[in-house]
Formats: sequence, C-alpha cells, structure tokens
Amino acid sequence: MDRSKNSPESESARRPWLKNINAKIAALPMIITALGIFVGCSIWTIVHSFTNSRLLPKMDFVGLDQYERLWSTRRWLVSIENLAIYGICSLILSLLIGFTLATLLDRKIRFEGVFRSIFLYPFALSFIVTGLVWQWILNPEFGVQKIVRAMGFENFVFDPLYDPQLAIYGILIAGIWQGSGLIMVIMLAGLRGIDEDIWKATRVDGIPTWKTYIVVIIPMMRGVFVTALVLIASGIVKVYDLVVAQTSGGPGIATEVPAKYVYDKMFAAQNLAQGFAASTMMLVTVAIILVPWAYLEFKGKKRG
Amino acid sequence: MSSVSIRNLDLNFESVKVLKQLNLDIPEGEFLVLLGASGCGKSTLLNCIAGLLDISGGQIFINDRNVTWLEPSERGIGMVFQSYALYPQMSVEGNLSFGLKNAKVPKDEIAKRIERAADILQMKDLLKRKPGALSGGQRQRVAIGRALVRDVDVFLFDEPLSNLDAKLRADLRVEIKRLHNQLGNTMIYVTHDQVEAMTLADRIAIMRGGLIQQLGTPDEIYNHPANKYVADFIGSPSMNFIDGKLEDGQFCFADIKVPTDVYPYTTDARSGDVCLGIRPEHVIVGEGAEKLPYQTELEVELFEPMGSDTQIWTKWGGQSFRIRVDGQLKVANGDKLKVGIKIERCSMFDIKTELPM
Amino acid sequence: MSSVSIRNLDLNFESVKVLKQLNLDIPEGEFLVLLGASGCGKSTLLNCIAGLLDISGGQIFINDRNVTWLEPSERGIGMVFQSYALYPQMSVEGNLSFGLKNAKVPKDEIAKRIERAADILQMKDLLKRKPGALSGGQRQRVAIGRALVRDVDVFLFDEPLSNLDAKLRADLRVEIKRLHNQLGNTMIYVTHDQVEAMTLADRIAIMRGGLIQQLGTPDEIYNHPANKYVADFIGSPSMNFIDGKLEDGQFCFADIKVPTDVYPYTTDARSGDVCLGIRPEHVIVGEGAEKLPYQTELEVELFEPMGSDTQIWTKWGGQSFRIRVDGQLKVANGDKLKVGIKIERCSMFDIKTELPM
Amino acid sequence: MLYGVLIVMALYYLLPLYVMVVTSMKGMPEIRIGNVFAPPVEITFQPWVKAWSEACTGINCDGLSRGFGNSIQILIPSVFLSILIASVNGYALSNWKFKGSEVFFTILVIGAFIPYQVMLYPIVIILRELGLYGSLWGLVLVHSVFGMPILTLLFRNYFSSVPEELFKAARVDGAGFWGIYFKIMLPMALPIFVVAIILQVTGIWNDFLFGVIFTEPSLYPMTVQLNNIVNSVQGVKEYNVNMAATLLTGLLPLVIYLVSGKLFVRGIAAGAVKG
Amino acid sequence: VDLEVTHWWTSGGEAAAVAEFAKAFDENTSHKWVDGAIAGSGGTARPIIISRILGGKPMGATQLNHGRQAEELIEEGLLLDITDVAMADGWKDVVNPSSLLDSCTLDGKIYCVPVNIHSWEWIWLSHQAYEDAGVAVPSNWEEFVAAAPALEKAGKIPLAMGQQAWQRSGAFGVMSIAIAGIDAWKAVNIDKDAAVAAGPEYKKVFDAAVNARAMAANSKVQDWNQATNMVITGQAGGQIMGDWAQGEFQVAGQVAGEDYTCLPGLGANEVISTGGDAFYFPKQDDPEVTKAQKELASLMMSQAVQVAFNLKKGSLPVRGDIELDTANDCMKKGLKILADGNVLPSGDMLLSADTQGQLEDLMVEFWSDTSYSAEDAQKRYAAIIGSAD
Ligand SMILES: Nc1ncnc2c1ncn2[C@@H]1O[C@H](COP(=O)(O)OP(=O)(O)OP(=O)(O)O)[C@@H](O)[C@H]1O
Ligand SMILES: Nc1ncnc2c1ncn2[C@@H]1O[C@H](COP(=O)(O)OP(=O)(O)OP(=O)(O)O)[C@@H](O)[C@H]1O
Ligand SMILES: [Mg+2]
Ligand SMILES: [Mg+2]
Repeated sequence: MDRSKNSPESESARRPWLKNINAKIAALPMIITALGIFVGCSIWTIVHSFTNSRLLPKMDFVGLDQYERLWSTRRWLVSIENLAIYGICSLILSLLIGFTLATLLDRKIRFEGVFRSIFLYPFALSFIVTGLVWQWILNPEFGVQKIVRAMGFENFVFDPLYDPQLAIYGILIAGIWQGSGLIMVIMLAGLRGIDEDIWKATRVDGIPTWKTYIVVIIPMMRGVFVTALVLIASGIVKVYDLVVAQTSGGPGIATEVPAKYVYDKMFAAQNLAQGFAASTMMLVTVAIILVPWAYLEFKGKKRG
Repeated sequence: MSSVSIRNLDLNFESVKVLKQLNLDIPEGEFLVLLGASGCGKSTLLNCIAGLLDISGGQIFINDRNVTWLEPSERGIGMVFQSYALYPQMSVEGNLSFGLKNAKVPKDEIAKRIERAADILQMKDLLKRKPGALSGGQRQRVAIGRALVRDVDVFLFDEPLSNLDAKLRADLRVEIKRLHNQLGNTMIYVTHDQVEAMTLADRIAIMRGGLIQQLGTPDEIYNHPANKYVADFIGSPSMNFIDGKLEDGQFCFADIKVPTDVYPYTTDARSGDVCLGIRPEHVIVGEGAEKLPYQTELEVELFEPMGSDTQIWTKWGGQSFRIRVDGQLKVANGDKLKVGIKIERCSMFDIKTELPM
Repeated sequence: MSSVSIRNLDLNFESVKVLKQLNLDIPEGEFLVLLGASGCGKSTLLNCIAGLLDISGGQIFINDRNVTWLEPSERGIGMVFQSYALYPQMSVEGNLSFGLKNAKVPKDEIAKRIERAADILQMKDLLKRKPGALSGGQRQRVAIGRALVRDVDVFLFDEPLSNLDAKLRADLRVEIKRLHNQLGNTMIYVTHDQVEAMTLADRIAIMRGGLIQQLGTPDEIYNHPANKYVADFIGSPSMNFIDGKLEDGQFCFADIKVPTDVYPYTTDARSGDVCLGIRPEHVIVGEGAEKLPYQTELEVELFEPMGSDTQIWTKWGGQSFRIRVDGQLKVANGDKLKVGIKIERCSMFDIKTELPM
Repeated sequence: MLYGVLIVMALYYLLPLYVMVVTSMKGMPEIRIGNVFAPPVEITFQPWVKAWSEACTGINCDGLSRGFGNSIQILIPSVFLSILIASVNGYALSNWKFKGSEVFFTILVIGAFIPYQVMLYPIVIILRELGLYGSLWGLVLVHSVFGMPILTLLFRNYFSSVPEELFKAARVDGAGFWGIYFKIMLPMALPIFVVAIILQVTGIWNDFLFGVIFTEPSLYPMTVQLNNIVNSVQGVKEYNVNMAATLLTGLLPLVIYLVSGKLFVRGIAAGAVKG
Repeated sequence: VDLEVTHWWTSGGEAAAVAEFAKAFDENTSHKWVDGAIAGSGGTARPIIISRILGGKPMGATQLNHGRQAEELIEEGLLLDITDVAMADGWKDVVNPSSLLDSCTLDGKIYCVPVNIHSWEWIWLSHQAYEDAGVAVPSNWEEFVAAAPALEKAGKIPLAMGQQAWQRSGAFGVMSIAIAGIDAWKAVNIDKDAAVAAGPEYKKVFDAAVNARAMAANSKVQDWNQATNMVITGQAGGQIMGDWAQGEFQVAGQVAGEDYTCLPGLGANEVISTGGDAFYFPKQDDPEVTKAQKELASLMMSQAVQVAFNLKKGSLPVRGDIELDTANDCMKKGLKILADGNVLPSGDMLLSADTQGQLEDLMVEFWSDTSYSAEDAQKRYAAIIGSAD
C-alpha cells in the first residue's frame, strides 16, 4: 500500500529544479534589461553624479558639489517649474480631451473611423515635426495672429511662443495635439468595455448622461486611466524634442525643461556630472512618485 | 385596468425585424414571465417597455398612460439586470440612493425608502459595503433594491438569476416570489429557464422569433401547450415525442399500435402523420401501471439517479423514450420494466403544422 | 488496483491553505464526482491531479506511477474545461490533433484516432470548422474529443457543463454518462451542480473548505449523509431542518412532539439539542399520509408549480418547511394540507457537532 | 451639436496637416509674403522633389531618398525583435510567473520614465563591450530595450485576458513554453500585435538620436537627413522643402495608422483596459 | 581608404566649403572622403562624435571647436598626435595668429588642424533703416545708442537679436571688449579675475547691455540669420554678429559701405578674436587609416585648400602667407586687423564649455527678462567667472 517507499520512481518525488526553465530563459532579456540597463545605468548615473566628470565619465569624486550647483541654478529651477506646469496641464488636458473625444466617438456616430483617424494621426508624427509646425502656426509674423489681424482685429495679440509667461503653454498646445489622440483611443477602448447594462441602469435611474460619465463610468475605467497615465507621464518626464523643435527653451529660459537641462549640460556644456546630478534628481522624483504606486499596482495583484 | 399594455409593437434593428406586431396586456399586480430560447427577443421586448430602445412602430401604455416616447426614468418602471449592473464604486447605499438623489427626493425620504428596501431584502448590514465585497446573491438583492426604492409600478427583470449557482437561484427565486406577494406590483420577468418561469409566473408568455407563441398560466402551458414547440420547451425532463401515424383512432409506429380513444381530440382530422407527446411522469412504472389502458415493457438503457427520483432512458419502438421513477426504485442497465402510459394526459401534434390535434 | 491515488496532498496559495492533507483513492474505471460549493477547492484538486498546479506537499499516483512532478502531458490524463478552452484559431481537427502532434504520434495514427473520436462523439461533419462556428454543445463535445484522442487513462472534467443552458446540459450529461459506459475509463468530474453529481457519479466526494466531507455512492450520500452539511447540500429541493430537542425518544420543538422510535439511532445519546432533517419528498400529502406514523396539518404559504410537481412552502411549528406534491394537485395559498412524515427516512443531527446521531 | 463639437475638434487636429501640405506646395516667395493658411496660388511640387532627392546633407545632395533604405533596414529588424522580446516577456509574465517576475516587471515599467539621454554613454560602453557598437544589431538592441517597458505592459495585460484554461489545456496537450507561445498565444494576439507594431513603427521610424549615436553614417536613418534639412542653422530656411520633407518622412507611419485604425482600437481595448 | 569625416556644416555655403576639402582629398590622395554631416549645432553633433569615439568605432576625422573641448579626449589618448605632420609642413611658421596652433597643442604635441578664423566682434548696420529714421549711420556704439530713439519713432527695431543662447552670449562678449576695454576683458577671460568682473568696467558693460536689451525688445526672431534679414530689409538698425553674417548680405546682393556698414569691435576697440574651427583625428588601429588621417591633416593646411575653403566659407584663412584678392570690404578690414596683430584669443579657447554654458544660461535669461537688473546679472557673472576652471 505504501507505494512511496517501494516505488522505483520515488526519486522523482523531489521537485525538479529544471521546472519552468524555459520560462526563466525566455524572461532573461527582460531581467537583463531591467537589472543591467535600467538599474545598472541608473546606478552608474547616480555614482557619476558625485564626480566632476566633464566630457568623459571619470571617477573623480567631489561629493555633493554638483547638487549644490544644480539647486543654485536658476535654469534648473525654472525647468522644474516648467515641467510641473507642463506636466499637470498636459496630464489633465490630455485626459480631459482624450476622454471627451472618446465619449463623443462612443455615441454611435457616423464616420467614426474618419474622426478617429483625424484625432489619432498626429501621434504618427515625430515631436520634431510637431514642434516645427506649431512653432509656425503660433508665429505672430505669419501664423494665427497675422490671420486674425488681417481680418480686421488690428490689435489682436497671440504670440505665446514669444511671451515668457505663455511660452510653455504654446508648447502645451502642440504636445496635446500630438498625444491626445492615443489617449482618446485608449479611452474609447475602455468605454467599449463598459457593460451595456450599466448604461441602461442609469437611464432607468434617470441620471443625465454627463453625470453618468463622471460619477459612474470614469470610476469604472480605472485600469484604462492607469495605462493612459503611464503613457502620458512617461512622455512628460522625457519631454525634450518638442521643446527643442519649437522654442529651443526660449524665449530666454521660459520653456526650459529638465530633460533639456540634462542634455545640454552633458553634451553642449560638457559637464557630464552636472547632467547626471540633474537626471538623478529626476530619477529620484520619479521613483518617489512611482515606486509605491507600482508596488501596489503590480506587485500585489493576482492574475485575472 | 391593465398595468402594461402593448399595441402592435414593431422593433427593427436596421433591417432585421426582431419584434413583429406584438400585442400584450398585463393586468395590475400580475407576475408575467417572458420565456423563450436565447435570441427570441425577450430582452428586446423588455427594453422596449423600459424605454431603453426606440421602437419602430406601435404604442406602449403603462397604467393607461401612453409612455411610448417617455424617458425610461419617467415611465414608473424599475429594472433588474442579469449582470446586476451595480455601480461598482458606490456603496450599496449609494447604489440605492443614486437615482433618488438625482430625482431630488428629500434626504429623509431617501433614508426612509432605503430602510424599507433594506428591511424587505434583509440587507441592512450590507449598506456600507461596495458591490465588489458582496456575493452574487447579495448583489442581486441590491439590484432589486435599486428598483424597489424608486417606488415604481412595474418591475422589469432581465434574467436576474442566470449568473447565480443553482442553489442560490432556487433561494432567490422564492424570495422574488415572496416579494411579489408582499408588494403586489406588476412584474415582468425574462428568463430562459423554465423552472423559474413555472414557479414564478402568474402567466407565462412563450416567445419564439419575436412572436408570442402562447400566453397562459403555467398550468395551461404545461398541460395544454399551444403547439409542439411549447410542449417541447416546457417540462424538465422534457416531453418524449414519438413520430407515427394516426390510423383508425390508433397511433401507429414501428409495429406498435396505441389506442387513442381516450385522447380528447380538438380537431376532426382522424388520420395523418402525427407526433405523440408523452411527458416522462405520465409513464407509470410498477404497481400503478396495471391500471392504465396501455401497457408495454421497456428495457433500461441508462439511468440517472437524482436522489428523490431517477430518470430512465429507454427505447420504445426504436425511438428514444424517457421515463421518471421514484428514487427509491433500484434499477440496473438492461432491466425490463413494465410501464403503463396515461394516454389521456398525452398531447398529439400534427407533424406539419405542429399544432395540437 | 487504483487508477488515481492521492496521498496527503497539501496545496497552499502563498499563505492560504486550500487543500489540507487530502487523501483519495479512485479505482480504475470509476466515475468520481467532486462536488462542493464554490471556492471549496474542487478545481484546485483537479488541477493538482493534472499537474497544472505545483503542490506544496504530498504525492500523486496515476496507475501506480508517481506523477507528482511530471508534466501534465506525461501523466496520462485528459482534461475538459468549463469554458471549453478550444484553440480558437485551429479547426476542430486541429484542436483534436494538437496534443498528438506534440507527442509526435504518426500521421496515420492521428487520423485514425480522430476518426474514432469523431465517431464516438458524432461530430464527423464538424471537423473542418473553427470553434467560433460551433454551438455550445458542439464545442463541449470537441473539448471532450480532445481528451478522447489522447487515449488517456484518466479523464478530468472541470464543470464541463456549467456554461450551457439547462436543456443542453441535460442532454450532454447523458452523453457523458454513455461515454463512460462505453469507454470504461476513470473519470474525475468537478461540479457544483448536485443533479449532475447524482446522475453521473459512481461515487461522489463532497468537498468543503479543502477537505473531503464524505466519499460514497450517490445513494449513500443521499440517504446517509455523513453530516448536516452534506445533508443540506444534497437534494433539490433541499432538506428541511427543524431545530429542537431530543427528550425521552421524542423530538420536541415549539409545542410539538414527534416520536422517533422508528429512527435508527447510531449513538446512544438519547437527549440533547438536535436538528431533524426531513427531505421534502418524505412528507406525504393526501391519501398516503394516513398510513404514516406521524401526521399533522400545515398551511400553504407559497407554492411553486413546476409542471410535473409543485413545491409548497409552509411553516411547521414556526419553522420554515418545504414539501413536494404532485403537479396535478391544485393548491392555493392558505390551503390546509394534511401531511404525514416518514420519520424512518429522516436524518437527525447533533446541533453542535453536526454529525448524525 | 455632437457633430459640431467633433468637427471643430477635427479642424484643430487637421489644421497643422493642412498647413504642412499647403506650405509644401508653395514657392519660397509666396511663403515670405503670404500667411501660413493661405492656399498656394501656384501649386508646385518642386519642394517635394527637392526634399526627396535633391536636398543636401553636407556634401551629399540626394535628399531623403538616401536614408529611406536605411530606415527600412533599421525598422524591420527593430520592430520584429522588440515585439518578439516584449511579447515573450508579456507571455511569461502572465502565464509563467516565477519568483520575482513581478519585481522585474515593476522595474521595467519604472524604466519607461527614465530620460534616455542619461543612458547614452553607459549604453555606448555596454555595446562596445558586446562588440555591437556601430552595427545595425546594436541599434536594433537599443530599440528593443527602450521599447520593452510599454510593450511588455501591453502584452502582459493582453495575455492576462486570455482565459487561463486555454493555457492549461495546451499544457495538458503537451505543449511546452514555446509551443504554447507560438501555436496558441501568437495566433490569438493579432490585435495587440497591431498595436505594438504601430507604436514601434512610429517610435523607431521617427527616432533620430539612437539612429545617429549607435550607428555609422552608412546606416543613418532618414530622420538624419530630415534633421539636416530642417535644422540647418545657417542659410535661408526653405520652409516648403522642410514641410515636404517632414511629410515624406511621416508618410509611412501615417499610412500604417490609417490602414489599421480599427484593429488599433481593438488591440488597445484588449491590451490597455485591464490595468 | 574611406575616411569618414563628421562635421556640422550643412548650410549652403558651409557645405560648399566642405566640398572643397572633399574634392582636394579625393583628388590629391588615393583615399576617399566619406561625408558624415550632422545638422544642428555642436550640441547635437557632439554626443554623436563622442559616442563614436567612446564606442570604439571612431570616424577618421571630426570637426570640434578647438580649445579646451578636446582636452579630455587627448588625455584619454583617444586622439591622434599629428605633431609630425605639423613639423614637416612647418605650421609653426605659417599659422597666424600663432594662438590658433597653441590651442591645438597639449604638452607640446599637436592634435588638431585649425582650418579658419571666425571673429565675433562686428556690428552690422542698415543704411536704409537710418535713412528712414532721418539720422546718420552711426560709426560707433555711442552713436548707435544715441540714434536708437529716432529709429524707434520710425517704427524700427534699433537692435536685431535672435533668441539663441550663443547669439546673446556672443553679443555680450563683443560689448565687453568694446566697452570694458581689452585689459579688463583679458583679466576676466584669461585670468578669470572675479574682482574685475564685478568691478566698474564691467558695470558699464552691463548697463550698456540693459540698454541694448531695451533696444532689442521687439526683435522676435529665433535664428540669427532671420535677425540679419531684419537689418538687410531695413526693419532693424543693426545687429551684433560674427563675420559669417556678411554671407547673408552678399546673398541679398548688398554692398558693404553702400547698403550696410560693418564696424569691427563696435567701432570702439578695433580688435577681433580669433576663434575658428578645427579638425581632430581620433586614433585608429589601422595604420593605413592613420596614414590617410595625416595626409588629410596636411592637406587641410595647404595653401590652395585654405584659399578655396575660406572663400566659400566666408572666413579668414589661418595662414599668414595668403593674399585674398577676392575678399570684400569687411573681410579686408578683418584681414588688416589680423595683420596688425590686434587679436584676442576666442572664448572657446579660454573658457571651458561648462563655463560658457553657464554664461549662456545667464545671458539668455538676462536678455529675455527685463526685470533682471544689471547688478544681479553682474553679480552672477562674477560668480561664474570666479568658479571657472
Ligand atoms: N443592438 C442590436 N443590433 C442588432 N441586432 C440585435 C441587437 N440586439 C439584439 N439583436 C438581435 O435581436 C434578437 C433578439 O435579441 P434579444 O437580446 O432580445 O434576445 P433574448 O431573447 O433576450 O436572448 P437571450 O436569452 O440570449 O438574452 C437576436 O437575434 C439578436 O441577435
Ligand atoms: N491563483 C490563486 N491564488 C490564490 N488563491 C486562489 C487561487 N486560485 C484559487 N484560489 C483560492 O482557492 C480556493 C479554491 O479555489 P477553487 O478554484 O479550487 O474553487 P472551486 O471549488 O473550483 O470553486 P468554483 O466552483 O467556483 O470553481 C478559493 O478560495 C480561491 O479563492
Ligand atoms: Mg436577453
Ligand atoms: Mg472551479
């Protein structure tokens, strides 16, 4: 009866370590990327931010000098402020516009495909192109301002890219133009996933459509918003090309952003360590915001 | 006075006619069940009554008010959905009060109504929970509560129990029935489960392809099906159908002849291709069998003990035939059983028209 | 010789113990049904047998071979899932042959086996279709066929019928039973539907919270439940439980006293808090009632006509009490019924231990 | 009302495209005097011809055509490899969880937020050590790495929505890790592949920095020429040529978007909705 | 061998100039010039160049601003020592000013070929603008400042100025030479004397800069050549810009002295700085390539190539032994100053890229923010100079 003892195969009663070896092998690229590239490079960057590397990375430690200088640099402070403005506005507006467009498209309209393509196509274009076109449209000499003036409003002023107070919003216009289409598609997909019965229930309850969206539908689309947020936020942190193409940070330093500071310090000013210090600050910020969130979002969650 | 009446209702989805010139009158306080196979248009009809679908033609009256073009919330109806359709981010209380708040019902009135609903549905201690933290049955109760608090005249249910497991389904079925007895509202209930239909309904409307095949009490429908489809659809285990010929007052198939004198013909056609429908419980095994006018012997092919009774699969004249016996009767494959058939309780249908003879 | 045996099986999901020191022996050719409420660990146990879950402790033998750490495909099992789990992009034929191709079975052998399976399951003309073009029942048949072609020793079914509607479910149930008769393989079948369990099983294992509560034939389980949980779980409509006291060989509750001399006590405890379990069909109404040792009169509170029979809800001594009568018996709310109770067929449980007395 | 809003929004989105197209068909004199929105008085395709085959990059005056082949050559293997890796990752993450797999995934997602300028030098050094620096494959690898976070997220979500039972059935049928991936999962993942392809084609096609940093001039993608045409600091800006060039460069992703719009939404629905 | 050469000369005139190098290289040697042009400024090109060198797949030759930028690469031993070529060709004797060669030299070894001289210290004035305003064309900075209100009244912008950082920082540099004087300038830029930077001479510069800022307030163009265009069309009075600006005037068909005036050193201190471009040669393993690199180096310095290149580029040759007959008025002025030896080293050579970057940041801010006072700016300026390395 006690087969486990006299069974010829009782050695197989141990758990073979090779189990799922393929899965682990297949995950190697991911592991290497995660550890080798993302973690490795981040550590490398952080370490070098304590040096005074100039053109080439060197292990020549100078303590916190780079950070002291960083935080006493106006341009850096302005960059951060700009990123905050741009980030918050872009986040809110992208979600808002993306969601609004999606709800409009979701109302079983005709030519949905056409509209969808129109809203989405800017995403196919690079930031360089986006920046260039919008720089142009917003140019007071031959853009919107000129048109409106030509229509008789001689005193009309619309030159966001040349007004330090407004310039960052000029960039925002272009950024949103480029990115909101993707958000719209994501939202649309989310809306399509909502149970039809919920809509019926709210109609029976007599809830106005707009209220249904705000009170019922949006809270149900949490997953969609998370994905959208990851996409938008990762784009915001990295915003660089758009600024370079549109204003090169100007007028003055009105539209400087951290990524540009990093890039300029590393490559134009040949002060790698300063760039590293700046990017370390960015990393730290991202980590502070993201790690707890990511932990909750991905770690604890079970399949299904 | 009829609570809901539907006149010549047409409904098309683009070019597909889903409901065709449908008429239906539901007296106040009646529990009407719409029963039919999947896709026959039950939900569509219900949605039309609720005002969730724009109808293509006809009129709908609720409490003698023409509501054909009113908004769902103005029709005095409450609706319960198969997927519950609870608002997941609101607590039970929020779910119940959402519609009321929106209708600007005063706070204390809301509280009163919620309390009453919670009382009736026994979910006082659930009020603060979110739907995600409720079991299937509890969610269903909240969904019913949502209709309840709105103090409506007519309740609409769209397969409210089909997502639940059998035991819970049976329990909630009884609860709904109790609720109906207690409230006395008109209720229209969609299902494709005949047990639900039989047990709940005052009247059942059997639908097929957008048409109502038969409208009647469960008893009428069970015992006097309007056609073969209804006969087949109702009853579990379902009716046995034996194809044969009617010749000289005898039902003949294979080399078997069954005298049908006791069958109450409704038409004069005394011969032709017919189909004899025999419910399993009208086949008697053992003692009682001898008293019946027609007897035969059948061999057990397969049996399904179900506790209180056992189903037995046999062949009668080469055609598959199912009977039901008491669960205490021990049978084995290959056993020969002496059976008697209550011919007077059978149904006979014309094979072509599928109408009863 | 036992086909599947499980020794001290432990399974934890992280810190939650889902299966606890479970032992089970299944003789060759047996049809074993795992029955239990949702979440009791049925699927988990089946997945452990199939090798789809890595167990935390214990051993599993299939045909006397220790398969504890073998891959699912090497265990000689075939599995059928609730959602069919057909490969949507492959034709039926592709679905059937996928496993064989993986196992490098020669082409002509594959063709032969598919033909045989198609024969058995009557789906010859479906072979070229994609699963999307099949009805629910047909899909289920393909899913079974997929296990069939692999010529396995043990078939595992995880609620294979719960996605189907009632009528189809009944039909396929019979088909599976036939298949078992024909093939004679060992089959392990998970369900939470007791009708399925009763009709299909050679033996039933009733599970609860990761433990097997009772393992026995349907008859044993129905008539001799090992505890109150099992008694409650099995039977539809389910058993009535009346709480009371056992005093001097009489079961007392409210001001009612039921003599229990005919009840076959298994312990000597002749008094204490007990609970009397009475199946609805052991309550006889009408003629037969008079012959029974205990009789009383009950009032109809609610009735559910189900065609062939009618369920009646009453109160007996203040406690809710359900009985079943023939469908032909006409009742109305408020009717008083004379009933007799077959005390010798009842079960009695200790209220604390829930074990039978 | 509904359509009104939609049409107004559509105009906002179409305006820049209109400007680009219109400008690209004007002559330089017309551009100097007119406004950007005026339609061309005299339509000319000279700027397009120039952008495609005559514009100069340093001393090579063969326009964008020079980089087109390179872009394709970079695009195909990069898209292929990055999607292959990401889809396998997503598959492993949703069906073959192992200890720590979620941790790696979390790191990966956070990696999406790192500005990639920071990683230029370390990656140069890594590639040098691997002996891949300056080669096509080095660049392909870089694209795969930077595409990995978002794509893996999408694939993981998608594969999680595939019923687990299907996966179990395949295991019982004796298919292994790769067997299930290739024979079961891949054929079912068309929508999400469309999404991945679109995202990657856009990203890689529009990339300038990696293309120029990790390869040699013989492999420079089209965007290098575009950058040269658009970003020439000195000399007169030929806006019409710039616009023609940007339109030409953006054509491929644009076409892909228009062709696959429906699938894109479906794929997003499958990959993004479950968080 | 195929020798790849990277540079960021992509505009018409620049590309034509590069083509001269390529032609000479292809014709006079057995090697082939592979062009690796990257548009944009050094900021775009530099990481590419450095990456290539770091990545072990360097190009054959590359443009870099000479001066301190390449020091570290040399220290790392990544660049080729071409002292032997320089000795053989006698560069020491022909390169004028000799500071150009000094900035290619580290520890007595030569690592780069200077190819041209660019000077920043010019102001370009539009005759038409002053005519329209009814004032005489100024001949120095004071007059320029004095004429500004008249221009403004006529609806013109007194001073044209683009938005790019280097333009603003450059213009300030020019003003500081002209206003603070050469000694003060040297003290600040060569000796990094923060006290002088904070001192009264520089205060004058900053005051003047505040003035200039006001004059340029309405100049909303981005690129320098757009600003130049404003001078050409008479919309603006003048522009402080390097000698490359005259290419624009030439293209527009304007004649120096008739349509526009150029004043070196803002008409105050007629000196020019001697910045310029240089080529470096990353070390390679293949001796064949090394040979080709050296041949290219030698070729770039040769008389014929210098003439051909600089005529196209609009810059001054680095050799003192060349006569440029075809040069125009302004170019000749420059050549004369050069010959007189009134030269200063350029900022590139004196200040590290990092310091320049900081100065650019400061200037960008200062020029665009009218609330940024001269005092604050000077304080910051002195701080940067004080911490310069
Ligand atoms: N929005 C729609 N557009 C087109 N056809 C539809 C739509 N909704 C339902 N139908 C069709 O109308 C018919 C009736 O559908 P309905 O949902 O009323 O069936 P049902 O009886 O409720 O079925 P079930 O039991 O499956 O819920 C079906 O054939 C269905 O395909
Ligand atoms: N992957 C998992 N991680 C953690 N807990 C799990 C997991 N899978 C199942 N469980 C838990 O294990 C218990 C048993 O689950 P199992 O799926 O075996 O139940 P079941 O009896 O098959 O129920 P059902 O009838 O609903 O299919 C449940 O409490 C469930 O919550
Ligand atoms: Mg329905
Ligand atoms: Mg289960």
